Amino acid sequence: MQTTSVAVILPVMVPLLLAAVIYAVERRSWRLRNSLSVMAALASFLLVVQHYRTIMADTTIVANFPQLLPPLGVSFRLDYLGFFVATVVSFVWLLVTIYSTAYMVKEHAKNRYYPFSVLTLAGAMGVILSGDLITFFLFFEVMSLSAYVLIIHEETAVAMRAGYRYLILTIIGGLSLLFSVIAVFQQAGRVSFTPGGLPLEITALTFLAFLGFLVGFGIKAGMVPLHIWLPEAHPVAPSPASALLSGLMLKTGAFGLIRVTYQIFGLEMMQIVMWRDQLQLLAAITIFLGSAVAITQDDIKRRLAYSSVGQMGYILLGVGLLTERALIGAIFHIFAHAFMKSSLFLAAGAIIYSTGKRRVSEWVGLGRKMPITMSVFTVAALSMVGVPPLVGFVSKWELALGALDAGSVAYVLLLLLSSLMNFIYYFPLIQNAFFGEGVAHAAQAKTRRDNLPLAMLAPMVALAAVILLIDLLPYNFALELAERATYSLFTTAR
Amino acid sequence: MLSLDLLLLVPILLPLCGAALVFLLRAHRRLQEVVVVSTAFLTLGAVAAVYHVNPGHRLELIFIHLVDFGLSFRPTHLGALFALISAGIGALVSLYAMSYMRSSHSQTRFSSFLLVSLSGCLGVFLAGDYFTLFLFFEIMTFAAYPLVIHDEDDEAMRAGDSYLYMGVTGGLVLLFGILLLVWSAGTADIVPVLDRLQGGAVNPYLIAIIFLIGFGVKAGLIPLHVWIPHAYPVAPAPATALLAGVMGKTGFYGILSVLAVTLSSSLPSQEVSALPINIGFALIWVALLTILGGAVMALLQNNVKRLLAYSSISQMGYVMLAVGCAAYLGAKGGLPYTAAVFHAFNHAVLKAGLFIMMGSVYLRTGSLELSKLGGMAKVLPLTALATLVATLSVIGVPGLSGFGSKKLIQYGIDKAAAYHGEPVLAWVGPLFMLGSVLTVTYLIKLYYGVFLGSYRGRGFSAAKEGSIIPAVLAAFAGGIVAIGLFPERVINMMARSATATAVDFGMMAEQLGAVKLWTASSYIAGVIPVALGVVVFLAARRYRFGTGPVPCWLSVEALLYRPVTQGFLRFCCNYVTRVEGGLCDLYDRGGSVSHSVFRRVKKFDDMLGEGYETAQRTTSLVVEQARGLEQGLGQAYDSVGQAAEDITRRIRNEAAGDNGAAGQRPEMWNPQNVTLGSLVVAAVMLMVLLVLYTVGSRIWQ
Amino acid sequence: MLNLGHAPVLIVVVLLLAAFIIPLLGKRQGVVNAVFLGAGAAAFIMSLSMTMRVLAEGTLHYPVGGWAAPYGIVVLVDVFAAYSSLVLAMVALIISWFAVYGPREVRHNGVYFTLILLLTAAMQGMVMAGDLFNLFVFIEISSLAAIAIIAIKGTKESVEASFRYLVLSALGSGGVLFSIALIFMITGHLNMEYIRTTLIVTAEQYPLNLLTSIGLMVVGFGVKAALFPMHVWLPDAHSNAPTASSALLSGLVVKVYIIALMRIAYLALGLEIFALLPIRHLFLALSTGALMVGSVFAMVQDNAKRLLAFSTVTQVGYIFLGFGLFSPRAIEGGVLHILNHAVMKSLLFLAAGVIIHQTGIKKLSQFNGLGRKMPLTFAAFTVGAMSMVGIPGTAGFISKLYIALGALDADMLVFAVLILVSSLLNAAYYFPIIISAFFGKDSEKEAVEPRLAMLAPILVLALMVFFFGLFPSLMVPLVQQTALLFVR
Amino acid sequence: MVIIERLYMNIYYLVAVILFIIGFHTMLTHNNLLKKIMGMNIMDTSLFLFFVAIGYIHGGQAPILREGVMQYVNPVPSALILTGIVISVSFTAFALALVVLLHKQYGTLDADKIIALRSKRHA
Repeated sequence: MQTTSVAVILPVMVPLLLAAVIYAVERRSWRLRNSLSVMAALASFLLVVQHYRTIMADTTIVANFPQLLPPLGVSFRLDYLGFFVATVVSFVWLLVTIYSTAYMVKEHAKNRYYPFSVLTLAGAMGVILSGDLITFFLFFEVMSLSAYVLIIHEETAVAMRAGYRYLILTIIGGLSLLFSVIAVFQQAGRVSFTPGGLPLEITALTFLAFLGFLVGFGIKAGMVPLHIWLPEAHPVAPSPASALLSGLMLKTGAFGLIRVTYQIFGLEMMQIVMWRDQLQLLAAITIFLGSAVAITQDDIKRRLAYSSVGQMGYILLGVGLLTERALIGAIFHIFAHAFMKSSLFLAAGAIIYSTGKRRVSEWVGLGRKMPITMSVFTVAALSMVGVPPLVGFVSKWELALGALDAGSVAYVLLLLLSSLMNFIYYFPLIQNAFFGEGVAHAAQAKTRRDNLPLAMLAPMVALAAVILLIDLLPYNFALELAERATYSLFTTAR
Repeated sequence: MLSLDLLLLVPILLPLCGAALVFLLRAHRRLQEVVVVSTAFLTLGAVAAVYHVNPGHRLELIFIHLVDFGLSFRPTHLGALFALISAGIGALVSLYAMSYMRSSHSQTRFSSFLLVSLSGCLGVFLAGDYFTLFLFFEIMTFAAYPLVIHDEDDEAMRAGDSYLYMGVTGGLVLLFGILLLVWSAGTADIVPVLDRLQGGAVNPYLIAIIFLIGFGVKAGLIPLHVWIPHAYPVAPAPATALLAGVMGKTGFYGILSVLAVTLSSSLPSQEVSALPINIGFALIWVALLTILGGAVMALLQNNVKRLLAYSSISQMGYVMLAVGCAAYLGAKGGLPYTAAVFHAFNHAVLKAGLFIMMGSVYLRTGSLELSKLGGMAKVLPLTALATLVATLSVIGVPGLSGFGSKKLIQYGIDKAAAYHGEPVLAWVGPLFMLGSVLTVTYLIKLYYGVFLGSYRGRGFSAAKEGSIIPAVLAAFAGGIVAIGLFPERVINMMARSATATAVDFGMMAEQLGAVKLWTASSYIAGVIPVALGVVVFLAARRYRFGTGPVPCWLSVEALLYRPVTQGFLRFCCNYVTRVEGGLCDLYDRGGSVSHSVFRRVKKFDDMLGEGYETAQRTTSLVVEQARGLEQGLGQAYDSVGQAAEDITRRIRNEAAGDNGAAGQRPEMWNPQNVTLGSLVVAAVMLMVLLVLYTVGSRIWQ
Repeated sequence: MLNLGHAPVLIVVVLLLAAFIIPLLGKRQGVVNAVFLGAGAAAFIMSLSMTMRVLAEGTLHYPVGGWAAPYGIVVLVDVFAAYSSLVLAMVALIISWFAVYGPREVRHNGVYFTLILLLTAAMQGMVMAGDLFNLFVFIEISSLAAIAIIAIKGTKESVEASFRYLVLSALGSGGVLFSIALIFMITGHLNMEYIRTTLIVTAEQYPLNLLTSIGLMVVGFGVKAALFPMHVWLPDAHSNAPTASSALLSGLVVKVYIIALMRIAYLALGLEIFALLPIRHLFLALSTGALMVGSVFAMVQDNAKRLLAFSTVTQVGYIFLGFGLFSPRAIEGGVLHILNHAVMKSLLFLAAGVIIHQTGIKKLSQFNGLGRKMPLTFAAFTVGAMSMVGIPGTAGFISKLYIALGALDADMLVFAVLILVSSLLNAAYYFPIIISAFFGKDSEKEAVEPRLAMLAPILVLALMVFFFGLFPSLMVPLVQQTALLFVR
Repeated sequence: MVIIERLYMNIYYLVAVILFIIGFHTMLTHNNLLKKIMGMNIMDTSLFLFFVAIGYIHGGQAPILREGVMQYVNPVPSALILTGIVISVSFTAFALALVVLLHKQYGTLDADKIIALRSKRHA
């Protein structure tokens, strides 16, 4: 079923407009600025969630604006997949924005941070709610470019260099996306996301288009060997921005890949032409390399960034395996990783905020000083490792089963190996923080526990609570939505 | 509607709630202790209720939506039995811990995680499918970590690392097995699925081996045991008791479920599969290795707890041996099955008891090195007595608990050796005997070293035992004696648990009927190893064997795990990082290459300018040359014209003389062939070229 | 009331009249400004109404003075002409506003306005001319005026650059005139439509004349439109002119010659003949060079205006590429790029001019930190730059998209890739400027936002960049019909 | 003889082309600015000649309606050339003005020297 409703564009437009409003008012009142920023994310979230009933009634909401950007036309679309990812993104964005209102107090150029954060939100929501490739591309660029401002926020030489690298790669990615969009349009005459894929011939051009998508989305999603901007950019950005980048923005790459795989090329084509093999291989390399390099990093944010690379590999693998369960795993991991990585970055940010310690080896005894923060960190880290009742386990489980469905035991082993590696790089941190001889020593120094503002603590705890509890709810709507999204992608494919 | 099934949740949630309560009450020591102990005992009560209800009314509790795959609790009789044992040991341990840990730091952490691990263990035993089992397995693994590293010194942290890395790896291997099982059998329930696995995409042997490895880590099968001798000694005595008494059993329980339930056929009419037989055969040898290896290593130890840790490994080898026999015998394996369960039960009680007793010693002396102990019998008579009982029981002296189970295992071995006519199995009996001898030896070493002789330490701590510790010790000793005195009852209980599983052990009653425990021959059979053990001990003492440090080449860890792990990490750190660095390099180089390309293009720009200039110069040159050529041509034309005139004149002259040659005029260049248009065009084209080449003339560059 | 039926001529006449009135007004600055802007506005309104009419009624033939073709002079307004006229009038009006209220770089505003009006009038005449000789006359006028508005700055560099421009422009004019003469020689007509009907018959008799003629025409217009590698005059000329002139030159003047060439191509020669010759491939080859080399040249510049001038070379390459690909979509892209580039390049030049005026800094390497002091100006500059790079949502993206689509339509994948690579190169020289401006270390230079009147045209242009980026559908009917003219 | 006749018939065109090339060459290759302007004029002149030649018919009369005259010269080119001359003159005038300005500012009319002066100033 399909209904047309312009309400679909509201989650995009409201932040877009609010970004302008924030820019206008921020010089007058910082309170207004902060609350408007939070409002933007909240509004986005509510405007998405209000469609819950409609969506769950198997209805896709669309809004078409063919007069924009002819001959392609702009269109928006809210289906299961979009709804799920949009909800996740806007919700985490809301929490991170609340967090940042406290975190950013110590930073400079706050007046620049907030409008661009909200603008990036608008871009991300636009990406998720877009109904065709050109709209997708449009908002993709908006998001990427405004994220640049978040990355170089510190404006140090390192940040500028990282930002430049990000920018160049982003532009290359954008251009290869554009190329693919053009190629698809030339072949099929339209670029809207169509259940079951567009009628494309298997030609060299189609393959080039696929490669273009792979490069474009791969750069954003941090796929090896296109990931090199990621470990540079994340450490230099302010922690809330890292959380947004790593937790949410990377997902748009994977999201795009899902859209393209299932709704542009279509399942049948992907199965015939064996492009999935390349995708799988790249994903496997990504998983391994990300996890392995993370072990060697001492800067906490770099370690988390490499961990993101590895985790994005899971999602890419889930997309590339082309089985239902693998896709459920991938979509669910979008959700899971968004929450886990955001809370990890927020916790790391809180620690840097109150102690200034960026190096992993310096985290001795932090568990005593900041028990709540470190608990959040621990919960998220264990979830990354895939400890059962936590959210990270479920996606791994589904992914592994999907890999088995595709007949590749090797990928299951890889997943497990990567889990072990996750454990190897997260555990020493937790261990240092809570246990060991140094801890008792550190505990003697009387400090107030978790000397953090509520606006920083609450979002972290909320994220951790979701990680901890969502699988224990009697009705796991996240998984339900991921499953429905997958089935909708698959059933229409047949 | 409250259903009886909800009873299953109580033993799992109660300790969790207790843990939370302990955490909240961290300011009130006394209250905390009360909460811990009462929680443990309430849990025991709940488990007892479950055990009581279960045979008649098969309890079942399923939560479809929890954690993706759904959680289910459906304890088998065996599971309920082990849950009962675990809860019992847990209760005693918590009671003991209150007194033992009183002067320690971080009591809150210890107590709460003790309860959480207990909950995890109970969850494992009560789980209805592997998925749930795995979930609680992991909870248990992680929750026990703070118990292991409680002392937080370097040694403890290292041991904790070893414990946790092994545990996590084992967990992941287990997960792999579960995944394969779920995928090929379509269900994770603990039900017979062998017929579904056969002919599937995954080799059932693979699944079986993976499960063995996964659970084997917890059970301490050699060569997967390496964490045990690290973790047991450093943990506080109550924690060790829990680890050895309860957690080790989860591994055993898992292996038993896999071999006896999952990898058995649900269709009795079908051909007996070779898989359990082969796996059982292999397991027998692994178990023998574990028995002997553990015993030898125990003999070499000089630290009491480490000795007990190896002893624990060795004893689990006995259990596994019985399991192997049971699998090997298939449907006729009722007896070894019972033996395995019985011995596991015994071992749980004995090892927990022994660790607790040694804890008491430690409380007084502050050391557990054999070289610093001795003569404790005078100081701690009750402890010495309890330890004696426990030790003798482990040795297998008739009238104590270990006797019955060992006897049963021996029967099982005999049956297995006879069953398929595998001649190699004839060696199992003697090797088993050797194991027993070694056991006796190291236990004598232990008891002699600790309680007899004279004290070699520096004095005693002032800590008072209080009244709780003796009570707990007494409870353990009493239990051991009670079981030893009435083994048939216990055996029947165990046998019931065996029959209650899905496997049909047809000849169970018959087999058990044939077992004669209280005969003279069995007494003698029980005494022989003791005698041999004493001899060996004396010999070893004479030659001072096993008092020095343990040779490092005996350590599997040093031989296998450490190189592999370090190799892998080195691979990660060096090569992958180098690859990563190479990638970054590549990009940077790409950047610099494009920069240099740009520079080249810039140079091209300059060259373009020069090119224009050269072209212009060339044009001038060409014009000059053309002018020269023109002049030359003009001269040539002139001379040609001159010559032509000459010729014409001559021809005319000749024609005047000779008319015959008039028609043969030479073919000459015909100007009519050249149109004016083409001349114009040629000129214009030249001009176009000129335009192209001289547009940016030298001046205007 | 004006009778807008005469709009085609009135546009030119009004502009010319205003041009001649202004010197008579002397030093009354207010009146001069009013006349100047009024003429521009009137031209814009008439152009708009004319466009509407063309869209509604089809091609307009307006015989000047009532003399019908082939003897009389005919103004021929088809969709392309109407579109071009609209673009010219619109952008010229905004630049005129800037010329009035922007930084004062010329001694005699009156003379300057006259020249601008002359230039605009000539350009309007050029795009609407129905016969070749009129076209030529307008070309000459516009060349002269264009040279003059460079030289009027009076600095050494500008005079020198304008003289160079003059020489090459004269060369181009010579070529064009020669080619017109050759065509006249073949056909005996100057009216473009009559030329075509005659040419169908006579082309085969005089193939070489025709070839020469077309070659000369391409070279002649190529020099004037700065087609690579005949662009050598452009960087100096555009960077040394007053700001408004630079914007006019880069935004409009260069393109008007392309329009003229294209009009001759489809009106006078007929596409059959055009298609016979390798002109298309010449265009493709040269525009490839322009795309690559222009960007790279721009990359190594440190002078802001020179950079923009080199960027123009690239962008002209885009337009030629669109025509060279010759698939409908590519032509639509090329035609759209005329508008889009006019808007964004004017924007960039005006913004650069304002920056230079407010700070005195011409070197890009000293732009660091200025973005924070002049946020609006630099935001507008950023918008223009993004459009140049082809960020979606901006005007530049649309035309690039169309041209790339056209490349695929024409089965020339390599050009689609080429466009993307060139976009990357554009990004590589525009983004560092923006980054250093907004995030670089503060320079000691004091800088403030200019007054609103000066800023207004820049902001309007920035909005237009977004507007045409998001609603190109407004222009699409015109553009599509234009493409039909070509591919008919 | 035929070629001479043909040359004679097309003598105007030929001369026009030759003049054009001379003008072109002068404009591009001569350093002196004044000579450039001269070249420009030569080029223009050649084009005028060419145009008029196109319209000229052997034996044709001025296009004024009179009795007994059957052949007229095509009046259009001549008319156009009038405009062309005007343009040429204005171009020349303008160019000369610029030359004066340049001479004032650089003190030379040699293009090479102007370039040298300019780049010196830049450096």
